[in-house]
Amino acid sequence: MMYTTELLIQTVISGLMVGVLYALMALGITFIYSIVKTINWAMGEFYMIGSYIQFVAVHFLLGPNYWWLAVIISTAGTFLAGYIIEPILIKPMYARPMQRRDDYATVVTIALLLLLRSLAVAIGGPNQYRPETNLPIIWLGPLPQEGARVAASFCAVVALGLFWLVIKKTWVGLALRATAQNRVAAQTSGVDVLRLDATAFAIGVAMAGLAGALLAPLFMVFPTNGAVATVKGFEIIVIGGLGSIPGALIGGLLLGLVESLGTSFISSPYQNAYGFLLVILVLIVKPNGLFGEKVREA
Amino acid sequence: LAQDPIVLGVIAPLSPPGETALGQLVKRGAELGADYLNEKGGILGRKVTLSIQDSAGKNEQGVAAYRRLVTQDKAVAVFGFVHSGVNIAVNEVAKEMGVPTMGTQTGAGDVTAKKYPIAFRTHAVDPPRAATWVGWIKKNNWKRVAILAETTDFGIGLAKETEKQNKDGNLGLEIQTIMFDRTTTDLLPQLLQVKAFKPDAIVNIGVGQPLELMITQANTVGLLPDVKMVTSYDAPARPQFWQIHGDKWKGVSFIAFYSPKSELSELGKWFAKKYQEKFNEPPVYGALNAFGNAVVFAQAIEKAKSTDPKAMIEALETGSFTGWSAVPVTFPKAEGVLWHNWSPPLMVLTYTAKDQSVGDAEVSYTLDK
Amino acid sequence: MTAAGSKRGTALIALGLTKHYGGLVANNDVGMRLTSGEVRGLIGPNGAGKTTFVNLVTGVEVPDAGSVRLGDREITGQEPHLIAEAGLVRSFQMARVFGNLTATENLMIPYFASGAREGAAVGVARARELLRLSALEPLADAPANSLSGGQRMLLQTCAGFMIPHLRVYVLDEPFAGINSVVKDTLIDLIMHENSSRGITFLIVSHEMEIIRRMCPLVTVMIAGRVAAEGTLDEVAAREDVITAYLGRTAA
Amino acid sequence: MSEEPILVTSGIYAGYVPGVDILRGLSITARANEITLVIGPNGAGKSTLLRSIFGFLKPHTGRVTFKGGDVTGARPSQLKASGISYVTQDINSFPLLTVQENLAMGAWVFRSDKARLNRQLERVYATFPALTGKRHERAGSLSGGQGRMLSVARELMTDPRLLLIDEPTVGLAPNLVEQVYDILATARKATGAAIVLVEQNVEQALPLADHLYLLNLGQVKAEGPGRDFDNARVRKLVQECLLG
Amino acid sequence: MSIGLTSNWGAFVDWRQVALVTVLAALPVAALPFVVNEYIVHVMAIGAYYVIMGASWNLLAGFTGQFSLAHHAFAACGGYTSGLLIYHLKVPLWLSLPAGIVSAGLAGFIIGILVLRMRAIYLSIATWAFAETFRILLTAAYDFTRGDLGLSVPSLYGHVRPVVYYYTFTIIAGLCLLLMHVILKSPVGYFLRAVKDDQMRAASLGVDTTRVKLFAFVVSSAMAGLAGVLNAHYVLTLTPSIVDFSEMAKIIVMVVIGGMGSFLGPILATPPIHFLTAYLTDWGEWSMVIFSGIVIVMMRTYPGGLAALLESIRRDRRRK
Ligand SMILES: Nc1ncnc2c1ncn2[C@@H]1O[C@H](COP(=O)(O)OP(=O)(O)OP(=O)(O)O)[C@@H](O)[C@H]1O
Ligand SMILES: Nc1ncnc2c1ncn2[C@@H]1O[C@H](COP(=O)(O)OP(=O)(O)OP(=O)(O)O)[C@@H](O)[C@H]1O
Ligand SMILES: [Mg+2]
Ligand SMILES: [Mg+2]
Repeated sequence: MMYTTELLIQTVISGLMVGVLYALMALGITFIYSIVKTINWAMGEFYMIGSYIQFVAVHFLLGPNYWWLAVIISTAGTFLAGYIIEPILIKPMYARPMQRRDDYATVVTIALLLLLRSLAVAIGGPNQYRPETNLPIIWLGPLPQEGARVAASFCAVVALGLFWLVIKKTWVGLALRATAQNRVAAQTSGVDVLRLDATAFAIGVAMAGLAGALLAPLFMVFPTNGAVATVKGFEIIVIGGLGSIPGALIGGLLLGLVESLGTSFISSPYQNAYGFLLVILVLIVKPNGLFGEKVREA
Repeated sequence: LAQDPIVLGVIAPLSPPGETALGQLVKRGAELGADYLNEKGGILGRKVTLSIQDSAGKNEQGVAAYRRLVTQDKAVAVFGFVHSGVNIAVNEVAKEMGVPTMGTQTGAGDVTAKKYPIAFRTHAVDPPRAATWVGWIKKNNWKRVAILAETTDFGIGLAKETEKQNKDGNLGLEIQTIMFDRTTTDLLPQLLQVKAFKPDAIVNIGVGQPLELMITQANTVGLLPDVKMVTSYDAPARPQFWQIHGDKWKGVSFIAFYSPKSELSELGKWFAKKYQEKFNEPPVYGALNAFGNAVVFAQAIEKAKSTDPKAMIEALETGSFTGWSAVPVTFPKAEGVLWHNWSPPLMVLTYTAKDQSVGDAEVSYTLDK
Repeated sequence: MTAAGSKRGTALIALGLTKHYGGLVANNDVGMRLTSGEVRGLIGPNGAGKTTFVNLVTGVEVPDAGSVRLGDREITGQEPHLIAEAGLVRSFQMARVFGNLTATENLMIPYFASGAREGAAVGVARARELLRLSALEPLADAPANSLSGGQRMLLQTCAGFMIPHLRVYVLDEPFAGINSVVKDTLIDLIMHENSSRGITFLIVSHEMEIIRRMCPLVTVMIAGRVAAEGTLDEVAAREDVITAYLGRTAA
Repeated sequence: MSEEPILVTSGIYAGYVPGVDILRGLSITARANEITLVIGPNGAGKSTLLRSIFGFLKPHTGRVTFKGGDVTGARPSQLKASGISYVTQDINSFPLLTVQENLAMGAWVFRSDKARLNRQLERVYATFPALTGKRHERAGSLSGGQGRMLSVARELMTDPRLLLIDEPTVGLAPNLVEQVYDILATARKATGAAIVLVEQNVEQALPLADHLYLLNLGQVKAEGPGRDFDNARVRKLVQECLLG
Repeated sequence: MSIGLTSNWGAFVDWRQVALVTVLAALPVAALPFVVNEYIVHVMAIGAYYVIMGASWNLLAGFTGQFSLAHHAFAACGGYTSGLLIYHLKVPLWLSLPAGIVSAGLAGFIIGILVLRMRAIYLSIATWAFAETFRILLTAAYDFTRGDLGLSVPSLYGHVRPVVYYYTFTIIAGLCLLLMHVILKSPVGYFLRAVKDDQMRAASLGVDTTRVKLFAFVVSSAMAGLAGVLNAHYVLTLTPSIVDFSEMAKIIVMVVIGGMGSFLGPILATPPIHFLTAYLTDWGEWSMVIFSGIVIVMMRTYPGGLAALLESIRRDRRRK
């Protein structure tokens, strides 16, 4: 393969930078899973919503200079969407006794995925859009990097750090971790789990919205753009282990690395397969993911 | 009974994972086609209705749609295909069930090369399309060419055809071919490889999102605007090109089958006007071609004076029809992929100024018949 | 009793079992020998390592050191289902039942798993009988996840008795949360299985009354080690057992 | 005795599946400074009663009043905040949190009061020395008995006005059983709490009981002051229940 | 003393009931082609395909608790094996058909081993990763599989008239259902459900959980392979898009609306749902909006699915 070291490094760096954003997706998914015990299959659709809001905000309202404000609006917008959807779809699982909760959740979120995605096709049209960006190309030594990409990964790292602080250092974080492990005990401790559910769901999807908004100028805005984001999110969850924040970050970086290297050195059409192979490998060696927790069973 | 409407069937990808953007265009064209026919008093005095079915780009769903159109909706002709795979799969069943099909935007050889009596097509097949950019590249005396193609029927066929023409014609181009999965969101690794190859020109064989992504990222890595890029179909003809790429439009050319400078038939002019009114943008090839399919089928029925499939096929094979283009449409029983095939004119267009309309784009190359 | 027991040969022998969890030694060189047909009590403070011992013996956890033999068969570190097939079965301290299976179906699982040589009908009849004894008959066809805490525990204990070739039954606090009237029935059932089929029992319990009634011999574990072995009255007189476990009034 | 009861359930009907009532018109009262003992055969509905009081189950008929106010169908979080604690029958801890974090969760309703939190932690560790050494261990690694201590301890963090406690001594070593009863007796005296104690260990619990309810099939089979009952009488009553 | 999974085979099958149901079902099923048009017959033939897919996935996920997301990939594996054997090696149909079933079963066996130690969500993600990798493989290895262009395969009977296929598919679906019924009413069926509820408890009672889980994987994936082969030789074309997640989603939706872990529910729910999707295509790009809307409303009203609905009706009747 014809390749200079410089280009190789550039490939790796850009891979890593995107990896961080997908880590955000992964964290959103495991976060929701840990609290409401539901795999949110529609996660990518919230990514899509985030990217559409970003586009509308930048293109029609704010202009490229205020992209960061648009990012905040998009994140808040998806948060709100999550906060509205949760009581309608997820809450019934807990508000009344229900058998087969998992199945209900799976089907409802898959249906939500189809609904949001096909709504986007039907309403937004199948075209691609792209929020304008005027961030300059940033030179890392001799290597050019898209400004939007650098900005996006920087924001993502900040968001991950912030999230980590909240989870580890605050009462709400403690309550979230506690509820994730034992809902009944959380309730007897006085936590209003139904409210916490909605908040957690909204925070989780807001992470997807944030990723969508940040990546919109890079990977564009179209109805199915969330599909790949979901895929990467799941891969990272497995690599990093369910519910582990550093795991998500490391998983994201690892995935970015493997994909960019595989694509460059092995074969390009299999670009998306490298991640899957990594996932399968990790699971065979460590069935609970690299950072997965093990609890006493008997 | 004679007052029953005549049903024309459309099978197009309207939902993911199909290529919904093209599906929408087909739907627009077909609907205007029916409007046109009814405005002109229908076919054989009977009203025309459409039955539009979604293939979602999946073969089996397309086949089911065909069965549905034929056995339940009693469609007398089926067109609108965008995915070659769907078209080929449908033809396998159609050759038994008898109702003719017409490929609207399906480029793979096998759509017609199997010489099924029911299989027709009005689209540029791979060889002339590849010949167009090969000709354009030769005309500019470029030597090193990078092909970036998605691993779909479309991408594979065109990439192979380009390599074949280079080899068969001893053109002496140095070609680097890189294939990628169409769900790929990041083409940076591939483009960096292309950059290392130092090409003179890049052939962009992506459909939809990857096509746009490649333009954006080629700018990032500094390939565009110095290294010229040609896209494999007329996506840049749509206004979204300007929205997405803004200032980064230079160096991009695109294959087109139609430019507003092209000569349109009377029907084509009717269509262009209505389309502009209805959708507020100039008509695009996909829509034009679907419209053309509808009116050509109508003419064939008029000629056969019946909706009997055999008679229609006979009429299609022997007649000459007016589609959207000034060039008459015929379906000769020719050899290979040219069987029952009408190809639109092919050209390479290039914008010369920002926010230009397609009509003002420069015609950089035209493929001779 | 003790003398009679030793004549009958060894049902289960554990030697030098050791298990570490991080810095903690949950079981430290634990040895125990059960004679065939004996009913042994295992007592000791919370966290002494009783459940860990049960886990090591039944293959749920693999010991860091030591060995376990069932009769003359080496079973150290074998998979739980092989150990169960060999006739060593256990119950769990936190009652485990198959929640979506009915009470009867719950009992059919061990019966089928043991080969069900006498046919399904015999098994069903046996299950009915056990459910009747444990006052669960009205719930025979209710899914197990609709049972109360005590009922689950009863159901779990009964499951072992469905196995025709049961040789050693290790019960981890089987009387926890069971009403005292039913408790007596359960004790009768255990003693009956012991005398009629010669099944060996190892019973973990914190209820000294019951241990006194059932177990001629008890083993006391403290802090991961075997601290004493003997009759309950013997061990209950020991100072270390009193301070660590019994407290002043209970003994 | 003349005090107003803190908790009254009047004629509650509740169940898990629509159409199948587990509690059938159950009425009990619990008073401050008293231990109300609830006993009955397995499956009588004792745990179901506690769940219905604490809002995990909604009675479809009947009322639950706490300190004179109607709390029927209120959410657990509201009830906890108003001074009720519920120790469930199973071990009820957060397995991946440390013991200390588990206890901190027990202080959720007064989380802003750091001094009080520390005071209560000190007290709990003094009461359950076995937990002191495990402070920074994960709750999930505890033994069965240690886990139960933790569950009880966490619910005592708030000094509840009403403590619902479901078989707290199951699986505890004999010396700890005594301790738990001591704690309950102390809690009653020191804070004047009302305690609803569900037990199978009648023998040891009976001496503590100020008032006793014997449930069967979701109804009160017998009730009266604790001193009216002894082991033999309880046994006879339960036997009657089981027979028919 | 090794315990065979086949001991007391069919111990609890009520053959009279089976016969009765067969007779009752056979009549309307056989009569259908005489009363409806050809397209509906076609839809119902494909419906029978989905019945096999749904029921066999239900065996794996609903009864054994292995929430696999690769079921559609097993069907594709069967179809592609048969199709590729014919395409490359000119193998006759009677040989390529069983080869497809065997290869799907084998694939199920291998994947079953790989995911053996994984729990719930990890197993789902891993199987889903397998499926996606398989799809990418089918797409990217286009020289061998013909990729997106589609692999043409010959028809089963030399023609594609739906009626014959309809009968073939429904009869085979019936046989599959019978087999699954027997499995579920045998000790091994009890083991499957026990493994779902509590694996460690099952093992501690002597159930060889490894073999039980593998058994479920092999049986269900072989059935998916069978369904895939049949479908391929009726639809006459294979593309990687049959491994698209939307296919799996469709199967999940069918089974869950029917009531996961119930035998009858999914079987009854599948044909109408398939029928619905077939007719919703009239709405073009809105069809999926409508479909998902219906699914959400149904799940909100009957979270337990059709099975729970039937159950509550039965309960009401008994009370009267
Ligand atoms: N998987 C594990 N990980 C970490 N520590 C463990 C694990 N299993 C047991 N322990 C520790 O080992 C010690 C012994 O536990 P074990 O459950 O055997 O006690 P026990 O004697 O059964 O107590 P109890 O009477 O309370 O049930 C405890 O301190 C416990 O915390
Ligand atoms: N989750 C549930 N779903 C359905 N029914 C249940 C459920 N939990 C309990 N039941 C039913 O309610 C009845 C009462 O159960 P409950 O747990 O209240 O009994 P209990 O008196 O606490 O018994 P124990 O002393 O064994 O704990 C049981 O017979 C059982 O059939
Ligand atoms: Mg223990
Ligand atoms: Mg209880």
